[in-house]
Amino acid sequence: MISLNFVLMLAGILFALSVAGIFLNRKNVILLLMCIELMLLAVNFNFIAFARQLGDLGGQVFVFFILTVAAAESAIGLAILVVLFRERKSINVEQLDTMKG
Amino acid sequence: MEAVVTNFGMQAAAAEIFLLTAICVILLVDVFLDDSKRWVTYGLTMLTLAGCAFVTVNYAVDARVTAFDGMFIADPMGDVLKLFTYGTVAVSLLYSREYLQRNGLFRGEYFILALVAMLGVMVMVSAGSLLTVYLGVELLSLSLYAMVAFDRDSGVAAESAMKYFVLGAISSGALLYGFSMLYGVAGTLQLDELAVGVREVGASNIGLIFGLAFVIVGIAFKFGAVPFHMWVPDVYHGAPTPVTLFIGSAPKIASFILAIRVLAEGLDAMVASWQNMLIAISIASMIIGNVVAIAQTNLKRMLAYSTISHVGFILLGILAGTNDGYRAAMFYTLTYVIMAVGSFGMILLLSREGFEGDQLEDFKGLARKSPWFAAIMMMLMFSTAGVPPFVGFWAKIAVLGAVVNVGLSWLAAVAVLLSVVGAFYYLRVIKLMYFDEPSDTYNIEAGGTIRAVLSANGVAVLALGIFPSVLLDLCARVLP
Amino acid sequence: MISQSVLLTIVLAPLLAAILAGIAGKVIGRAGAHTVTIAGVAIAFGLSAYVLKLLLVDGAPIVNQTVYTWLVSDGIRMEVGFLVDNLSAMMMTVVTFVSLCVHVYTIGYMKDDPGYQRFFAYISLFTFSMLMLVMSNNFMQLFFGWEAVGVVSYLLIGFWYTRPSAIFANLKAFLVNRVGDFGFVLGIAGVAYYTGSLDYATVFDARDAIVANTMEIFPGVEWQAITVVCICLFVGAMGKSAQVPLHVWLPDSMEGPTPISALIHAATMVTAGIFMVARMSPLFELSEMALSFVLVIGATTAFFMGLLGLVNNDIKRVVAYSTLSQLGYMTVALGVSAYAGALFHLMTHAFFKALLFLAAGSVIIGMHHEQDMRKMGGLKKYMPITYWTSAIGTLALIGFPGTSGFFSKDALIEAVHASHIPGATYAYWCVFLGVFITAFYSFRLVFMTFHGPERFREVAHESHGESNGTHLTSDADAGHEPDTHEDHHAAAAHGDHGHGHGTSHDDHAHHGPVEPHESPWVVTLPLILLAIPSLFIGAVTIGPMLFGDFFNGVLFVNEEHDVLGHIGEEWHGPLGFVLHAFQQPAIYLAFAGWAAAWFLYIKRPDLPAVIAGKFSALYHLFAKKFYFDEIYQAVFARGSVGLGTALWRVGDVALIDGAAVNGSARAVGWLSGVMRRLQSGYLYHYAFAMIIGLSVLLAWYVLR
Amino acid sequence: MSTITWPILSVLMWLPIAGGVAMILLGDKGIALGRWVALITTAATFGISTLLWTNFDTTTAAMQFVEERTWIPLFNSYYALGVDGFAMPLIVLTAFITPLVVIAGWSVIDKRPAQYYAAFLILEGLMIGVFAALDALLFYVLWEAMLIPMFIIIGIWGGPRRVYATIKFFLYTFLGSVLMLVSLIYMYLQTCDAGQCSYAIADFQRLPLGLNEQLFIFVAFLAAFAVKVPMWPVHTWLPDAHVEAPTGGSVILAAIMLKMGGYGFLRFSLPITPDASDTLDWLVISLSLIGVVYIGFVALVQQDMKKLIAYSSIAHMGFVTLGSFLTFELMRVNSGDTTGAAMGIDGAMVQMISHGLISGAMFFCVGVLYDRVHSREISSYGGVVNTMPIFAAFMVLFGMANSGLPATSGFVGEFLVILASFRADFWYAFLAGLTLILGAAYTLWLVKRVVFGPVANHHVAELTDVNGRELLVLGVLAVAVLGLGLWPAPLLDVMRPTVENLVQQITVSKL
Amino acid sequence: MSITEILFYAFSGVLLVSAIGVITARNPVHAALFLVFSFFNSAVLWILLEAEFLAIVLVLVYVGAVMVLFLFVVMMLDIKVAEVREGFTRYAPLGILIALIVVAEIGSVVYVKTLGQEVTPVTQVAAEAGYSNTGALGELLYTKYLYPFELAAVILLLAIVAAIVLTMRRRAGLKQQDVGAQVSVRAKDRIRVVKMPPVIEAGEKQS
Repeated sequence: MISLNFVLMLAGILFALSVAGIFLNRKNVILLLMCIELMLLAVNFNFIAFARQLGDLGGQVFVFFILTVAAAESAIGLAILVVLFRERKSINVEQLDTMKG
Repeated sequence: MEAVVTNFGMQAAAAEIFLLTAICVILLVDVFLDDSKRWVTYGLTMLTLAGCAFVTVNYAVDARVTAFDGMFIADPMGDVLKLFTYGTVAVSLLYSREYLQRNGLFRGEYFILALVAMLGVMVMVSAGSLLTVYLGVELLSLSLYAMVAFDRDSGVAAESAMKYFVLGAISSGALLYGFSMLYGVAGTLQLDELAVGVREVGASNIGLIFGLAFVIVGIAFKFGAVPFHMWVPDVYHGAPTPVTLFIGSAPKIASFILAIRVLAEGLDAMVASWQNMLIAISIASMIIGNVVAIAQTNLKRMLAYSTISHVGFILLGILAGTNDGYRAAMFYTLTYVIMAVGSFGMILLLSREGFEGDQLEDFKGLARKSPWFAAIMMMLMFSTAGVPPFVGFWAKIAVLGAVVNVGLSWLAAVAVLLSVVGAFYYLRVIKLMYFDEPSDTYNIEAGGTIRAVLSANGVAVLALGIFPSVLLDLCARVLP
Repeated sequence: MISQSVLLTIVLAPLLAAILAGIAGKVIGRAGAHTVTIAGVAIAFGLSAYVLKLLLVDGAPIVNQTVYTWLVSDGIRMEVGFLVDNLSAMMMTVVTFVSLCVHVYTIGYMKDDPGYQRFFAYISLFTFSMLMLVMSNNFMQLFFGWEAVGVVSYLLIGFWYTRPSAIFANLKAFLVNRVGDFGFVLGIAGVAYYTGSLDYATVFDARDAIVANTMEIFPGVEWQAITVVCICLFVGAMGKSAQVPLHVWLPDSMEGPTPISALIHAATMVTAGIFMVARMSPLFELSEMALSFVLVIGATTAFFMGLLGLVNNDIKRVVAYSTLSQLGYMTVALGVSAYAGALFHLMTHAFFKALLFLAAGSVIIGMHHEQDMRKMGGLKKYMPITYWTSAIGTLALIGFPGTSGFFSKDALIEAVHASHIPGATYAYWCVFLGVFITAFYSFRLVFMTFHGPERFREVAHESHGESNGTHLTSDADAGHEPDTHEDHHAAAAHGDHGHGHGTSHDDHAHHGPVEPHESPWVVTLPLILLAIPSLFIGAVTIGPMLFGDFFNGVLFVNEEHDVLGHIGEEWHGPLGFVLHAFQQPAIYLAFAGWAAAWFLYIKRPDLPAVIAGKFSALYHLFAKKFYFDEIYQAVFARGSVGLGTALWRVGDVALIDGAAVNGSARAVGWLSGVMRRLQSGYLYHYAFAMIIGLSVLLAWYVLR
Repeated sequence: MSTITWPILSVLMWLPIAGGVAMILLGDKGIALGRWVALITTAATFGISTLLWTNFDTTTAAMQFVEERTWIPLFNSYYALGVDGFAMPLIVLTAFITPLVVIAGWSVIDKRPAQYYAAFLILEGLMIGVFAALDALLFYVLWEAMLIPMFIIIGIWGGPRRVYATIKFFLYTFLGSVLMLVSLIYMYLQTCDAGQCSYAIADFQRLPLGLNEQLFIFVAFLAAFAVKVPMWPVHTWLPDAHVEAPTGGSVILAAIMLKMGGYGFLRFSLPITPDASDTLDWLVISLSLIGVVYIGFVALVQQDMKKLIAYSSIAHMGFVTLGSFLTFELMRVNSGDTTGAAMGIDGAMVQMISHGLISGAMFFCVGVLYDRVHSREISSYGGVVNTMPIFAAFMVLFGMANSGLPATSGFVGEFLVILASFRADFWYAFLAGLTLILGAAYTLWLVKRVVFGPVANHHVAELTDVNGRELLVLGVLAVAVLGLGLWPAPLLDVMRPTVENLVQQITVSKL
Repeated sequence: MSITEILFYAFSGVLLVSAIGVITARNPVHAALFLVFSFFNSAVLWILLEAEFLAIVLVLVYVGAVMVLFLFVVMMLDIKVAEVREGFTRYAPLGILIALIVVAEIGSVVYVKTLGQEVTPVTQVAAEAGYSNTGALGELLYTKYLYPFELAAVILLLAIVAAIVLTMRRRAGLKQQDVGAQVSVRAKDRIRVVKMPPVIEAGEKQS
């Protein structure tokens, strides 16, 4: 039997990894988007594990919606990325600093 | 397994359904319009808002009604907030029209995005389940991301959109993570069942508190509270002014309802936990917001920090954890929205071809050029600073009362002291308008609509300040 | 019966005249101004005399009545009212009489002054104030009159407001007086505290309540409340009556026109302190300590201030120091509980000192506003009336037997001699030696002014800058450099003489040789009028006032302090008193002083310079007036300004405003600058902040 | 009882505000008419305010002319107005001073005159409202709202450092009063616990409060009122604000706004927190005495006329706070006997009214000079009497009044307070009495340097004496100053029941 | 330890490794591929967790659509790979620290302070025969979750609108085909016959 705690831990590590990824990545915005996908994946793990734990499909439904939204989100994110690239000819995170203070 | 459709109760969601239909219609109509006929879209949007208001009023409920198997809640508070949202969106679009036309942003999609964002707000207002909360949040957020980047020729807009997007996604992730924990521990997504579940499990359950912390991060981010506020200045600054205006107004209502629905309704048993968390966040927000605003030279950016500090105040009301507090926070939110709409409206009023009007310097000597609008801006600034007899004061006193009532007088004291720090930069705006000489000779070019609406907006700040009961009683009635 | 309307008329007639002359001065013109004010004062004098007559001859009852209630606070009723008994009636008469003389005199003295109407308004106002003071039946009104005379004095000293020395002097006078008033107010507050009233009658009835109390002003030291109250009250008297160490304003007050020197700074206002202490005799009698204090202060003033008259060359200042000294005499009398003696001397002094001042003024007119005695001499033949009247005044002042001054002063010395309260011996020697000094400087004045060579013809321009009235003779000047501070304002005063005089400016602007002349009748008439009482009033009134029942029921003297009663046992009428005086040493001292003055200033005019050279340290001490002005200037004036500057610059500007107020503003600004840097613009910093925030929330709330 | 059946206080409060709004609508183009509107409005206000005095019932401490309307039901806050012996004289004073300010600015203000008058008129209404408010929330709203017109007045029509001064003024006073808001809210909630939620000041006064609560509330009030009065060491906004404000602004500031602090002590601090006042009276008294002495010395060395008068205001207001807080020390020293307490409070009140007249007059005097020479430096003047004799007479008169000369109003309050403080402690009276010397020193030294002496420069030589308008203002003030000095009894009579009632109130412990 | 568990741990390990790969990859393309790999692993794990439908959706929708979109954008945007990793190592310790802190916090909640839940599931969802995860989800989606389902549709619509409005540009000077115009064109609109007299220049002859 797969223990709930193990799945939660797995999701937790995934979450931590995505967080670290967001912080570590200082060059490429697109990698940030990927880290966000990773984060959502971690959340999905949680939901699925809990759904199984509770014997309730609500969690799985939620994951279904997360996947849907994540897809839409990626689309918009990438669209913004494209706009940004057109304007700046770069998607370097370190160059996104024209506004500060 | 047979599906039994029991409780759809669609008429509770009549406004949402109407709006969605209207969005589709506008989307279709807009495709067949060329640029010179774009006012049709604009007009339809306004009609839609009016229609929404009509439908909402028509289907207004006296007490809490659930629909869609508990996914949807209609209650008087929701109705009021929705009506307010329509009004806010309408006013902000009225303010924005000239700017949008001037800058080539007057396109159908702008209105579609705005309406979808509004739909998001409405969904959140009526959310009965963590799932609908989430979908509402995303509807709103995704629209806003797109709106921020709407001016495709602006590098700063794209940059701020990117920041907003990435940070927003992280916060959504955190929110979801929190939801997943709540779901896992309490075993349900329904907010009303969640409240019951939390009581069964016990409010001190570590899993719940763990999830709560993530939820708080998500809520704080949507509010723009410290330390999850970093997007606020950059987005306010970088976005086209109409979008800033939009972000600065209606979504605040959404943030408020998010906190109310999730914390006050779903997690009411855990008030002790989230109260502590919110106290820290609230104080930090008031400090950062008020202090850093002083150093700003860009009015949009300054107002962004001002927003952060006001969020601290709204959170004060929420963290009180009493109906008094929620009512105060609601009142605060609504008044803040009125003031924010007016303040950003002033920037739009000043803007003209090739001139954004968002630098503080641009307000120099306004009292000479236009005594009336300088007076309006002065009232808005004093109101925002919380000086009586303007409505901002009553917002402040309401939340302070709520906080003192739960034995947190020290917090109230801290809050008022910080509000004095904040008064400084509002005064600076007034100083620029009244005590300095104009640096150019341009006059205000804005058209009659914006002048009229903005005047009404300013007068409302004063009128509501003298007769605050109008709004206070409304809040009291829907949040007894 | 004395009706209230009479009393009100006495008070209000000068006031209305003053208002009329002051506000409508332009309209009614010069003649109108002096007419109306003289009329006002004349009415006051006439009615005062009438009142005095009613009291003395017709035996009218003492009046103690309220005019109106000023205010009622916390049960204490403060009223404006009149207490007219023999004492106040005597004072009223003296004041209005001298005032009337001065009014008339002023017509001549101020003839050419552009501020003519203003001057009359002031002196009429002064008369009103002084009447309010003496007629008061309560402390509040007393203080009102007290301050009002101070203000008029202020206005009059600074009458020639363009002269820097004058406006310096009037400020100084007011401030020094205020120091006294400060004590006075504390005294009144004490009275109100212990008796719950400010009404004389009630207070005196309740005086036992004060005696019963002690107060601890400094921790651990219990003082008798009555002593504290009396000393506080007396501090007020010290200010007004120019007792050491609050005497410094009086010589400077000579910057004012001479008529007011006569009226205010000799005859009336300065005696207010004496009057007040006498009025308070029921209180003072209860504290021997306070009386000793009064005695010592008075004695010191009497002797040491007289010394200063020896070396001064300004005719008015010599008289001023003489006034100081005489005030000291009166104070000494108060100190030995010879209140009647003090009042008696007050009265006689009022006449002869007013006379001396007016005579000096007459000389000044005759000398075309020259005040330096070194530039006078031999005026006797030019100004006979002035000479003879001032000779009478001088004789009265030194106590020449038979003159009014003789009676008052001799009685006073006797009284001191008879007293046994602590300090009496010191006081006796002071007043005793003071007789010699008085005689010496008085005749020095007479000789330098009216006798000897006519020095005004030889005056040269170079002495201009040094003719500041602080040197014994002009020869002595060569030996030492002029003192810069004192010279500064005195010289400036001198140089500015002409300004205030407007039209007469050209007459004497160059201080060239002048031709003295006798003054007009408006000037000499008052001299004569004053000379009469100076000669005779003492002999007439000594009986009832000192040894009779004139002051019965007004003054209170404890049995063991009753020195006058002691002397009165040997009283055999004025003649007997004169004869008795020749058995006493004092009178011989007076003659010795006269003789010494004659020797030094008529016989051997070269000697003073030699003596000054021999005793140069002492001479300087006198010339510098014991350095009081310098010390006060350094300690109080500069000290206050220094303290004020320090408090302002350091306290307000640097600490409160700089550090606390602007400092916190700056701190917030700095913080703002620092914190805005957190908003670095970098996405990963933003994300980092969020993550940190999340971690902290988790750590704080989850892991604890 | 009062015979007036119409809402006189509302009229007094709203008439000037309506006038102010009318001025704004008239604008600078209609200023010729506008000036008369302003004058007539303020004069009418004063006229009506005298009805308050004549119809005032001097036998009761109860509120009179009471009006009450529901305002904010949610907070149980009422639009409640009423006056007692404290408020009424201050309202009359306010109504008295404002027309003079209008007259004084008649032809002097050429920059945006309509707004200038509007600001003053609105300010007047608000100030009257503050004194008349019976509801703490209404009081607070008006109290804060008052800052706005004053902020504008100093900021627009002020001197060269006006921006610094006005922002300092605003933030200082704002900072002081926000804590008061918290304590008002706190007390409101306490009344809720007691059964009936209320913001009525009277209910606050009846509220039983523990010592610690009282201490916190007291400190919060102290912060608000001490800044306003102002007391050392939170006084530094005042010199700056005064120096930079236009003449009218200085006058209103000194004459009326400062009184709000003193009024606040009497209306709030003492009756609401008697035990805390008892515990902390040493603080207030020490600060007052420091204020009197310290500020006296500081005033001595000022080079700027307005600054000097501003500092003198601080010193004089020290008497107000001293007099107000003597009660407790008196009770302690005289073992429960409160004799003298009423006198201290009487003195404080009289001092407020009198200082309103005198400092107003002094600032008018400076304004008269400033309008001609455009300098406030003492050193720019000298020998003004030579060219402006009538003015000089007034200046000397007011200078004397400022230094507390008997027969002027300046004497009455100081005298009463000194008398009362002697009962408490010799040294209180001693230090307070020093003002006799210091007050005279700085005022008369100012007079000496400005008014007397030879003509100092060509500016002074070219001065012209006061015109009819200025003469009117100064004359009216002089009459008031002398009148109050010669016969203060009516004023004392008006407030006696109120004072006695207050003493009774504060001597009963709430614990 | 059952086969399920072994499989689970194995795939979990691989998942973590590939996740680490995502955040450390030098090349965005590699990162994307690592992400795809993570998704595949996740799908397997989800099947083990009895969420078959979601596992399939993950592969189909995510890997099939979203990740392709990612790759597409990565390719399109032409990013220099070299600079991507600059500064990475500098911040690595901090990043690892953060990650460890978060992991520690999560771990402490999950393991040290147990969640207060039974470690084993209460009920087995797939207990009955004929149970279809897809079917069950479907039923829920169209009944109970109808409202969210509609909202999800709106979100997708929104994404379409937003993506189009942001990226579709009509550039100035962009030449577009107008079919109608092409069809309706006539010869005389295109060709004009001009008669020109011959001109012979002098220089030409000589050469």
